[in-house]
Amino acid sequence: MNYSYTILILLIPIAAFLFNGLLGMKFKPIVSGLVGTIGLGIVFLLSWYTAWQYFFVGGMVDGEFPKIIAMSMDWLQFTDKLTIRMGIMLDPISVMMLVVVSSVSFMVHIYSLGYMKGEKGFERFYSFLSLFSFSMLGLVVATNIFQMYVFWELVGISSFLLIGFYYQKPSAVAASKKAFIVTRFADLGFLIGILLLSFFTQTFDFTTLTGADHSIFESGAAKSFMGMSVFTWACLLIFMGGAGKSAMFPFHIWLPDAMEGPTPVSALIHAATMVVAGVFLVARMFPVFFFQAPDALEVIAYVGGFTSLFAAIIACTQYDIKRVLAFSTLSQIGYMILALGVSGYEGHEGVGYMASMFHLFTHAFFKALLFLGAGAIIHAVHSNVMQDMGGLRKYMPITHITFLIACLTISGVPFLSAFFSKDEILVAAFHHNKLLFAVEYLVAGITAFYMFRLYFSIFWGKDTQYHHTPHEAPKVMTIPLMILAIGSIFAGYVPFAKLITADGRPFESHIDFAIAIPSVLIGLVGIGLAMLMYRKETHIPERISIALGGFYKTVYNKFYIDEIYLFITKKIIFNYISRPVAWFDRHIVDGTMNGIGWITLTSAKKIKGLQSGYLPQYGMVFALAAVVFVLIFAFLVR
Amino acid sequence: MALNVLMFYILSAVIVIFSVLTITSRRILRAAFYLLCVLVATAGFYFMVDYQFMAGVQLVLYAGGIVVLIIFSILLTSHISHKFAKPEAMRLVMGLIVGVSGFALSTIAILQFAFKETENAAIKVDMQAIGTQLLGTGKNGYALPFEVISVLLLAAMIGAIVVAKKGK
Amino acid sequence: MIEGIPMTHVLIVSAFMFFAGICGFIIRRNMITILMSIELILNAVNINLVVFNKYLYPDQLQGQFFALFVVGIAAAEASVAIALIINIYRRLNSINVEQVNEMKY
Amino acid sequence: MNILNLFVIIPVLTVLGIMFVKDYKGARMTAAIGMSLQLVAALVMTLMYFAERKAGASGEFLFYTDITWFKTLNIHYTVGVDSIAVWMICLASIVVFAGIFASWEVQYLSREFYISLILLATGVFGFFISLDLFTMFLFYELAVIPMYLLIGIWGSGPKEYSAMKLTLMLMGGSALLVVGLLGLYFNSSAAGPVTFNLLELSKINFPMAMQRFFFPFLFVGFGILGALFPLHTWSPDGHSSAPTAVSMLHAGVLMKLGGYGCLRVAMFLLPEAANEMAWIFLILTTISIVYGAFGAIWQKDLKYINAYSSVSHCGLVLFALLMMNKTAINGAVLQMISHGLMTALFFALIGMIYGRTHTRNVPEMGGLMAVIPFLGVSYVIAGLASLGLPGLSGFIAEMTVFVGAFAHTDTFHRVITIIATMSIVITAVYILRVVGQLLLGPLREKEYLEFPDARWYERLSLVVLILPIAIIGIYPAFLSGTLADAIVPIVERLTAML
Repeated sequence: MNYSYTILILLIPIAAFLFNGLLGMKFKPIVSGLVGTIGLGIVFLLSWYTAWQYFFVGGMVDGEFPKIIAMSMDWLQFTDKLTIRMGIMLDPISVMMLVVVSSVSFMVHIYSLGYMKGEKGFERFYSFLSLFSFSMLGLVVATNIFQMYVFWELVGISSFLLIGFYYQKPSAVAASKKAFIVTRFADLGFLIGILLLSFFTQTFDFTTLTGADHSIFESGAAKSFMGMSVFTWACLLIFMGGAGKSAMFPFHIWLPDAMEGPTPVSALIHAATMVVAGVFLVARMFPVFFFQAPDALEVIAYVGGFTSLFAAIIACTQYDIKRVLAFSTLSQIGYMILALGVSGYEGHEGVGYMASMFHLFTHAFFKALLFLGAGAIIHAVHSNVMQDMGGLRKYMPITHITFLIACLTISGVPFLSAFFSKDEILVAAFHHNKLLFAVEYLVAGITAFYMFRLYFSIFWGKDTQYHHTPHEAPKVMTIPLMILAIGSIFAGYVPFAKLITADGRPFESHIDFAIAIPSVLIGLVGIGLAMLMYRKETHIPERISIALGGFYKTVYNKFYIDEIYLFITKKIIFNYISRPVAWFDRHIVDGTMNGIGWITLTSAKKIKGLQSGYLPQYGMVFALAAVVFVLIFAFLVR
Repeated sequence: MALNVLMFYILSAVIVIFSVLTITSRRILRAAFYLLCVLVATAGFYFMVDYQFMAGVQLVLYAGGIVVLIIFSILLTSHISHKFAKPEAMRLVMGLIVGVSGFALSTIAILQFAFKETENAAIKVDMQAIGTQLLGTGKNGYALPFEVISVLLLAAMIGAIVVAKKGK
Repeated sequence: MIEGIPMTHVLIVSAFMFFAGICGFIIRRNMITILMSIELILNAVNINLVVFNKYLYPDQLQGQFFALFVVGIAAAEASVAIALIINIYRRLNSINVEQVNEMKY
Repeated sequence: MNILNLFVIIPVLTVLGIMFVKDYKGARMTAAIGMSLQLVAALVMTLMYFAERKAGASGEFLFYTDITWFKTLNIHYTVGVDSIAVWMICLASIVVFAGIFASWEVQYLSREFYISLILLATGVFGFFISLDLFTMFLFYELAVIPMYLLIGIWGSGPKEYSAMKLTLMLMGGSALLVVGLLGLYFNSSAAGPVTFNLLELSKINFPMAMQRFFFPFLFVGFGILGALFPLHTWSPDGHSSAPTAVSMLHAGVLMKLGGYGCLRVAMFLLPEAANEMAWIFLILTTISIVYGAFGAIWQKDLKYINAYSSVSHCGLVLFALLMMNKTAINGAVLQMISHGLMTALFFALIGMIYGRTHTRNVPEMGGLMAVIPFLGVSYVIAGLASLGLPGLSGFIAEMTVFVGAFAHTDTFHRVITIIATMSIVITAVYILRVVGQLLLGPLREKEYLEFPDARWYERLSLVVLILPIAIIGIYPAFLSGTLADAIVPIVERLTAML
């Protein structure tokens, strides 16, 4: 099979980026928009074509999906063995990700034509979007872990640029900075993990690392550090990078703030694509984790489980609709991470892996839909706080319907896409660890509750008086909504177990009704509760929040994690490290240097006193010295 | 005791006593006079060793020239009756330390050192010998230093005039 | 050659004169006295030159010539020094050496 | 004629030319023409060098010329380049070229300014081409002295103090160097004529006691110029007071003399001592790296921030050199080039921003991106290069260094490597802080609206610096793959006795 055209998937966005970035301001804004959108449209078609070709034309070789290196070039040689190659690798998950990224990105490109219309810096927005698409696509097709790191960083910087798109708004600047630094810190772990792993295995290539030949791990397997083997360390550190990008606890703090960016950006980066990079990373390295560092996998499962519960609880208390969605994203990614953590490798054992990818796939559609819907609402209401909304169903029917579909999907209503993927995750968790299963089961209920709290508050609830009547979004915005809604409904019917599995071999999966029915029920309970409390304006929520008192406040303030971070960075690092270092440098180190200068000057001042200008004194010193020298050299030293 | 030996010790005594007086006298004109005495005694000493020309120069230049110059300048810059304050104790002590220790050292050195005379016969020192050698250009001729000294003297003379000239 | 007078005695006398000069140079503050001390020092040196010539190398005249030149230089020195002293006196109305320390540092 | 001589002749001719022009316009034109020629010569030389290598030239140094200069002491004018020197010369010519355009507006004593600047450049070029230690030292001094005048006369702030401090500290380094160089010289031959020739010296195995004694002199002597902790304090003061072009040249090129000297002289000639004492200097450089980065966080003055950042980045250069394997030294050279370009870019930008706002105090500025987008974007690019964004040169250099440093298996090297990697996060913190405060956010002053964006010469200067940063970042192989011929002999000598 010839896949060499896939290089276009990367070249088109970067070309669009360069065009818009360097020449964008020379043309009318719409030119940049069209260049970006059309470029991404081509990428979108190519990606789907690749997927079709990969899965259905190429198909399986020896009963498993092969890893195809479509192209590869040496980029930077470190040592004889360690070379970064830039290339394109096609395997089930990268092809699946290509489809997800290009589809969502294409939708967002179209949507933004309407959403960003008339904004200052329209061409800048499109150039950044193209840069992001390039980086994200490069990330998913990476042939080796270092290429992934390269694009990982590029994705980070695109995210930084897009969050800070409204750069004159201090909160946006702060949020972008926070996002970048937090992920950067996590990436430090990633980098060290790569260094460790590559040093012991002497390779960066995924094909080698995840291949069947485990002999490359032998040199490091016996080594341990602080009670854990080097590969456990390496995997944990690599996961740290993934946790940073995927905003897992405790690196989650940047994601809610990242909502300062334009809403399409939130949809693209902070819901559907970039934040799942961590999941993708773990999935990509899954054999390494599974065979070399099962302990790390266990940690991953717990981190995922905890984050999903934690974020879901916070989501119930937030009022900013984008923040609710952000916490919901966290919670859903927690699901995916957990699914990977509890997964096995072969056959039906690997259901967690499959479910994770499946959920990633479906999540991309419904979460992008939710965000774009939220964008349409914000566009209409000019606010993103729930209290300013209510009764919008009358004004924005399309948005309403699509939003409702997305809410139903995320709540796990049967026969919508997330029902299937979530069910698989619960199955995997159930077989692995009952505690984690219980947590996830609970989270499913909470998810349904807060999503419908959001839905009812926006579209039902009180009839808010608006300054000017909200209107339905233009076609260019509603069409992507509708397309995504269709995706949300039907994405669940893709036979994932046949296509994307941990060991590349398909297996049979069935819906386990023993788990599916209770999970649907708890979802319905959540929806019902939300309906009860928020469909009409009631005082129940207020009363509950008062009844919960301190707990509510803690949750509302996101468990004060941000404040703890702020304390550590602002107070400890700035005041207790940086400032003393600066002081030390100015006063001790430089002081020593100045001190040497000072000593020289002062002693010179003292010595110059000898040059008193009194002739007799000179004479005396001279004579005395002569006498002393004679005494010494003529008499004492013989 | 031979007369010339006695004469030498008298001259020595004069030199020693008047040197001390020169530097201790608190009246400056007297100091100049004591200096004159020292110089004259030195001249006597030259006579004793049969260097008449040297002694003459000493008398004319030193006693006659320099001391007179000094006395003129004293008269120009000081009151005759002016009496100096006693020198400060510190300086006195320092001066004495230097002087006494230096003198002691020199004396010890002089007494310890074995001086060796030349074997060659002495020559007669007369004006003619001095004159030919001083202006000679051959071996042992001093014409060049002599000329240099004369230039130096000229320069000193002009310099002195320029320096001492009343400013504008 | 002076019979009966050891050379060392002459040298001791000249040494005494020399250090008396140095003493004076240190102790006194009047510039003219200092000048006189210098004359003493030079004179002591002259005696030495002459004596060495007479006692050790009577076959030559070098010592004497050196002494002669020293006298010449002393004259030049004295004339310049006195010119300076007079000039200083005119400017500062004093010939106290302690007030003439503009050249310090 | 040997093409390398051009690198000394062109600047000298330029200086002569500037002497005969009458106003600042003529002076800057002459300087610009001269340095453009220099840049062309550097590129031609690079091409020639690699053409010869390709044709199979196998000498350690190409374009080798040896002219006896002072016979009795056996001092020669010996020139020759290997690939490190070639790239260093390219770096220097780019930075000097950009520097001339960045200081296009200097009108006060402009002829003298350009003359000093080009003299400084002469020293730098001479240093990189010399193979005779005496000549090398001579050029080194030639590079340091004009710095005093440039900072003292055309500087800002407490310029006399800074100039004095910088010169004295660098002179202190020179003093150590003289001791070290003479040590090499007098130990170079037991019987025959002693020599300063680097090639001949490199064939000698010095006795251990001698190496132990002289290595610190040489390493610290060059290390001062490479901002080795705790002898780096000339850097913040010096840079902050220096005029734009001088900061560029100093941080961009002159500080590289330190790293280059450490490698070429100290470590190459005294390999056993280098191996033995590496740990001491590794600790110091690790401190430099982290400490410089932390120091930068607290600073308010743009130039101070950058100066501390330079301390951190140059610490990484020395750190990598001391790791003493092929990858790490490769990384060190990359880092020198990368840091040279991006710090020159930084200082050029700071100069341009200062020229508009008349302050370098970060809290007093804000929102500049909206009014001077060209400068703003360039600043962001410089910042991103500095914090190691893939696609720009900083990433390539840092990653090569880290991979190389990680090849040591013992705990000591591991730990300091991990500490050193932490600097990339801290770098991100201070870079983003500055970018956030300076460029982003609401416009702080009304008068900013009148600021003109970059003029043509400013754009030229910036583009000349940004282009290589991006090219190295996107296609590093052309650079990192060519260094082997220079590095292999050094590494072999360093590891021969292990």
